[in-house]
Amino acid sequence: MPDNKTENGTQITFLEAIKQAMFEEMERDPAVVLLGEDVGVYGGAFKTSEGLLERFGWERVIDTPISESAIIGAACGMSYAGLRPIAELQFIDFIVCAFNQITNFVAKGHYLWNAPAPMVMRGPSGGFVHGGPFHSANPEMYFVHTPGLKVIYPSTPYDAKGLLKAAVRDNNPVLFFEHKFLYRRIKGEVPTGDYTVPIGKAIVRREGKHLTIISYAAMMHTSLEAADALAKEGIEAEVIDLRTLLPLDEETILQSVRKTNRCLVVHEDTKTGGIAGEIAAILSEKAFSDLDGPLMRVTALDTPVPYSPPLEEYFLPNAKKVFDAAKELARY
Amino acid sequence: MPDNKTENGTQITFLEAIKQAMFEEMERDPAVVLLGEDVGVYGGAFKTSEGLLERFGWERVIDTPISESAIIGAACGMSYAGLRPIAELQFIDFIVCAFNQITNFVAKGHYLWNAPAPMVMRGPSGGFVHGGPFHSANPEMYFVHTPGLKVIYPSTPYDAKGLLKAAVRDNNPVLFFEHKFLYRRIKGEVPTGDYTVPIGKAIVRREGKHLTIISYAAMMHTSLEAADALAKEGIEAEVIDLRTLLPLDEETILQSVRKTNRCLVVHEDTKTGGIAGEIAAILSEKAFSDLDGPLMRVTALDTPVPYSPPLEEYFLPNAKKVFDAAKELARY
Amino acid sequence: MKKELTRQQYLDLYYYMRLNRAVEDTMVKLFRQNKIVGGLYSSLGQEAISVGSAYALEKKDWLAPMIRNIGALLVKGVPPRDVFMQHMAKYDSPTKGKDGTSHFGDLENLHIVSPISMLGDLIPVMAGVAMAGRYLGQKIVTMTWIGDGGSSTGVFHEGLNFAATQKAPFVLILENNLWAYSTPVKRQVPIENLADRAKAYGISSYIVDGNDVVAVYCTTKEAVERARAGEGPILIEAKSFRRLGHAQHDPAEYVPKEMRAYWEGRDPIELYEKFLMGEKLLDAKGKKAVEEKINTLLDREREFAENSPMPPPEFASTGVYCTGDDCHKIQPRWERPIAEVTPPKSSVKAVWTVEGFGSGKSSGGANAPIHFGDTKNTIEIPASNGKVPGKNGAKPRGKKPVKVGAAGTTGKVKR
Amino acid sequence: MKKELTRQQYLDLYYYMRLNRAVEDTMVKLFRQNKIVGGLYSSLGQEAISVGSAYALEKKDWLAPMIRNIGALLVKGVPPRDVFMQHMAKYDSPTKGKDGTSHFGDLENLHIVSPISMLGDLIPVMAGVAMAGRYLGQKIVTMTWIGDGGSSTGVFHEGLNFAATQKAPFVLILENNLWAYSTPVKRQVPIENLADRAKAYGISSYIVDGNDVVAVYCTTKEAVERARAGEGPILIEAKSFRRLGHAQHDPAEYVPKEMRAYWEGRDPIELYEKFLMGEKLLDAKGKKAVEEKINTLLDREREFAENSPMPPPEFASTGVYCTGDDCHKIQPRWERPIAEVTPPKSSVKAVWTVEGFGSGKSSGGANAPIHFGDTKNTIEIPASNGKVPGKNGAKPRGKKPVKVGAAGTTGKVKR
Ligand SMILES: Cc1ncc(C[n+]2csc(CCOP(=O)(O)OP(=O)(O)O)c2C)c(N)n1
Ligand SMILES: Cc1ncc(C[n+]2csc(CCOP(=O)(O)OP(=O)(O)O)c2C)c(N)n1
Ligand SMILES: [Mg+2]
Ligand SMILES: [Mg+2]
Repeated sequence: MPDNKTENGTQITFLEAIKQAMFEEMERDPAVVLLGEDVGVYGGAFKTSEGLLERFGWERVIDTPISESAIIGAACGMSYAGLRPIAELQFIDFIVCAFNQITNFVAKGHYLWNAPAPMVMRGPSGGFVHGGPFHSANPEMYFVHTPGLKVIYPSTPYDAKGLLKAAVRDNNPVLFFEHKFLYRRIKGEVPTGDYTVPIGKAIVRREGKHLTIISYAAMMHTSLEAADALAKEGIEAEVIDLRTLLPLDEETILQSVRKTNRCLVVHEDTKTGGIAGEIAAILSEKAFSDLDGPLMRVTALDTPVPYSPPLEEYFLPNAKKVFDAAKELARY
Repeated sequence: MPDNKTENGTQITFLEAIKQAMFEEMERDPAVVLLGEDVGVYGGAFKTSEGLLERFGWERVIDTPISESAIIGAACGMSYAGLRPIAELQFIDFIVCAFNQITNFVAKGHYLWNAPAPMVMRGPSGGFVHGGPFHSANPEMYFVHTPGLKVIYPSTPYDAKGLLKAAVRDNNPVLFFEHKFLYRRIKGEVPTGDYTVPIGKAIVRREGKHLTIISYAAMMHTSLEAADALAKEGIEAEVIDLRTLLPLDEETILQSVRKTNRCLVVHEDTKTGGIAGEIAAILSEKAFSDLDGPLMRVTALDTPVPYSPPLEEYFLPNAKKVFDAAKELARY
Repeated sequence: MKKELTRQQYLDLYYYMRLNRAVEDTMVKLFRQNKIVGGLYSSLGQEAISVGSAYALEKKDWLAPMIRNIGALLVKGVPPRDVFMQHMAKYDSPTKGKDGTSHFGDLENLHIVSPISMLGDLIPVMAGVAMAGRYLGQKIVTMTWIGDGGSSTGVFHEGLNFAATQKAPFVLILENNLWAYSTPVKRQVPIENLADRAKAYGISSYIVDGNDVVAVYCTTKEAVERARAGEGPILIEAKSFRRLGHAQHDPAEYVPKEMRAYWEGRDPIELYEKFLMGEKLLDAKGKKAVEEKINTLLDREREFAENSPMPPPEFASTGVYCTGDDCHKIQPRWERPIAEVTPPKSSVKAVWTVEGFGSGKSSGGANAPIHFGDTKNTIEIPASNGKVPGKNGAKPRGKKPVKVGAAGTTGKVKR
Repeated sequence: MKKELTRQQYLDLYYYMRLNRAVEDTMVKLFRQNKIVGGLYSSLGQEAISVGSAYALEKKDWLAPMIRNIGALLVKGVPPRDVFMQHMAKYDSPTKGKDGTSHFGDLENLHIVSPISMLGDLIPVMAGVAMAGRYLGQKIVTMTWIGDGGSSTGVFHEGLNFAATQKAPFVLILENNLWAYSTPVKRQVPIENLADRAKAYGISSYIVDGNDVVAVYCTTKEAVERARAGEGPILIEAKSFRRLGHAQHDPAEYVPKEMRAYWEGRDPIELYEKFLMGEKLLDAKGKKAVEEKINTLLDREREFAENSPMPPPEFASTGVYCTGDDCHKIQPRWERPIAEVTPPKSSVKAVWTVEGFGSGKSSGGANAPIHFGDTKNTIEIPASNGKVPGKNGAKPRGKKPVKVGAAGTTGKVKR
């Protein structure tokens, strides 16, 4: 995919944005290193680290054994000595193999003994590519429910690059999910120079007044698609891209919902215990009287991710489901 | 602690209820086995399995190495061959060391390849005993957010015994959390004979009309205490004990809230991503017009569990906080 | 252990290797026709391992395959159509489209446990099946496979260690194909022979040429019988090479050419054919007959698979829980008196005795010598038992022992 | 390795062992007075391990203690008051009451990493510190401890294997005290010498009498210097015995009396005292002086600790994140030219060469021989290289080798 220069920057893919962010951060700061399975010679299962070994060498781009707990643990130890490691999970599904290290060691260190662990844990997530039950995970809520972590899930190349850079520079452990469906399908403009996108800030992707659709990652695009269709029927949806799930940007959410008085949350994650619930509670607590209709959810089914295309399609949310829910909500 | 016979049964502690459930199920069915760290000769770190080895022998009460993934994995394998293993986690905090086995292997088996895994994973959970950040966990939401599991968190000896027996007989993998603060502090009556309590059914512990307090486990008792205090001020709180968190008994919740029109959720788990959010979403979707006031939450802080008593006390919810929140809610 | 095979056994091994390869060749074609859903893994050049090891199992034994063990599934009795349909995510497949690749199982009849993608997880699971089988008196053995790369997972260690402490009748085949995705084994595992992992668990191990199907079979057969006899788990390292990339998408350019060339010259099927011909167990006609049999079979199987429908979308929402009375058909198959494991016979003294473990033996008596180790000295003392401290030097060990003793207390004092 | 110690070193070891025991004795008293929050673990009888191993480290080296390594903390420079206050959950404690027991650390000055309760997790973490130290050119060694029981965790395996592939300068002390809570080591780990776990990673190991402080020191010293010199991680098994229960609440009735009696007769402090007196390094007067010094110190430290306030409740809500500019004070301390790890000098050819790994050496050159293994033959072939298949029998290995070869293809055909 050739990169297209534009007036203010360059059109690049989501995947290229990730690669550039790592490249530029490693270039900027020798404390930044990358470790994970097949990240070196192979350049990563999705080629997000292609070229990094060539440029930064064997000490900074480390091919590891298949040992997720060791990868996360070692990254944490490196961060204690002043480095800023990026740990790659080959698929984000394998992050649960390091669950104890992340939730007990990494997440709690600063609170308990004042040990900052500036490290990024990143990997390809999400469905839509027939990866099946073990290669399509959206594990964000496990970590949103773990105090001490930051959780990022971007939807555009601009944000992916800017947020990954911000994550590397952050003094806390950050989980960074890269929706693999977006890797090569989404292109966008990024500035030529260095920039970061602040962690913890949502963004309004589309202004509207009839209802607020809150989403992130791949579902962001689905929501925008639905919003376009809704507009044709005279329903103007405001679309919010959360970008960071923890800490959650309550302000942007509340501001929008206080305007539109209706809220629909769309997530690819399964329903029960998904982030829509947390948003429902926040709205209830802080915008109860502003709501003219119920908070509604469009999410994946409460099942594992099935393999066969018709099953996966049925399992996943889509623009039609978002459209239908939004129409129903707009009637309140 | 001597057991007191009453007219219809016996007064026993929460801990005794757990022990009796395991004893009776092993007595009833030779397919039931117990495995875990120090469950045999020592009778378990909290003595919940005291006497089981003496009675059922080395083949059925298995002291394992310190290998949580192996314990869960082996239990799953045993269940495939027709057994009904009970796997003990010495403290429930260590369950995250088997997170991958549980969420990927055990939870998904029936959906994916029709393999039922009748097994119980149980252990002592919760705070209030100065166990600190690694011995006070309430990890329920990690599993409530994992399709394929059942999650039980009882508050009384009667329920603990009846639900544990039901869990052993259930054909699905069941997580069974035992709040360690209740072990020796709570006594209650259990029937003399065999009985089970249905999984997936909440119970109204106290009737009321002004608001509904939803809770479970240790917080159940806190909520009842608060309800007593509220009653003195003329506020009649209906108190619901969820007992099972997954599948959640929406019916009982909705029925109550439709009556009281106000809902307060109290959980010891940390706030963000806790089950209150899920309940908020359900109420929003299914009882929006019934709500006269916002869903409110009284929960632990969004931090690890601190060690020092004043910190832990501040971290945890208590009857005063429940009382205050309920009073505020009742004003709507 | 048998030192000789019957003619039929020799030919079975040949048939299954050919079948294994033909099934995978067919799938490559289906892949190129975009009929395969998701990735396609290959065991090209490793067929001798899957076939030779699974062939050593009895019908009642259990196995759990990994991604490169389609050969083992075929030997165990899975029809090729099931393999095709799994990879095509069809409704008639064993998982009805819920999962793909070789992720399927059959608890009731073939005794196959489905893998998940996370490497190593099957090890404690199959140890558990083995323990349950022994508990029920079934005298079964369980088997699974792990890659050189997968042997670095934590669960490999936990599972094998637990199996060893329990003397579970479990055989683990460590398929060392020199690569884990793009990373050579040398960079993942700092030992020459991966069979040495067994030393951490005090269990027996074998190293076998993974391209020699008879060697794999005979070795595994011996291991299976030793496990069945109560010797505990056994680890077999089968040395071979992954001839293609990690999956279809991977051209594997990271593999040195000389290495690939070497192994292409040692194709397990070609080598075995030469052997069979030399021993007059096979001739050109026989070979042709096998080919025709397989072609006919696979044409039919592929056709069936291709004609199978995709699952209906709503099927996605079913089956999360096992519900209803008949969702759980697995009853424990007792092959020993239940009375042995129920009170009063099951009663024991709950102490660690000085002579040994608990009462020394399982409550099941000789029937189930379940626990590790001899029952002699439990009072453990360091090697230096009774000696004056300071005389007890450390013993440097490992591959680079240094000759200096550490008996500092007997050294001179620097004054 | 030094073969002799200075008088001061001999006496230091004695002082720290005494201090270790006195600190723990004081805490038992505090526990009985209900002044300790939570459980209290004891290293009674194991002091020689903590003290002897930590004493082998230099100031710049890093360690991470487990629950029975208060001695190591004292040697590293932690004042007893910190230990007391941690256990009393006071506001002046290193964690200000957020955590208790020996769960605290000090990244900047003492280079101590705090443990968490989950056993084994420190192993990859300290491997990571070791890798970072080498990357920064610091020539540090890192150390942590693990129990016999903890050696069965998956993360032990992952961490040590990763450290070995990276040749990380890391020393792991495996404290085999024969029990893991109520379970004897024999039932958790099916090998006689836990040092054999090292064989799974191709690293060196030692077995040392854990009740002989000089042996522990000398052995560890040697290991530390070998690790520092680039030989990779080293595992030391120190054999000893847990004299008290798992924690204060546990009377440990499951321990056979004879076993306890044996070890009570081998108290490491008493044995060392006898040695020192025999060597005229200590006399009654010297002993008394040490006692008085420790008593005075601990009285003061205990008093300070008792007078420290409990933390203010609201403190619970602070510190989840590192925020503000000065929350992260750890700057990478470079002790090599940064240019070595930045382009263009860092550039390499991203291939696995036939001669070895990547370009054979790290981009840092001789300064950082970071990777495992020699750089000779990367084309790996099985032991049977080139031979006719069928002639390559499996080699039965392990502790119960069976004499039967598995060279089936050369066997007779049963007809
Ligand atoms: C726990 C875990 N981490 C990562 C992966 C991703 N992954 C799948 S296969 C593979 C390489 C496996 O190598 P090996 O075990 O040697 O098996 P082989 O592919 O050579 O048969 C990796 C890294 C995984 N499946 N599981
Ligand atoms: C992963 C994990 N599982 C269980 C426990 C509970 N636990 C704490 S200490 C202990 C026994 C440890 O034995 P060992 O490693 O031999 O150390 P020792 O107590 O003998 O020093 C157990 C089971 C734990 N801390 N971590
Ligand atoms: Mg491999
Ligand atoms: Mg121990």
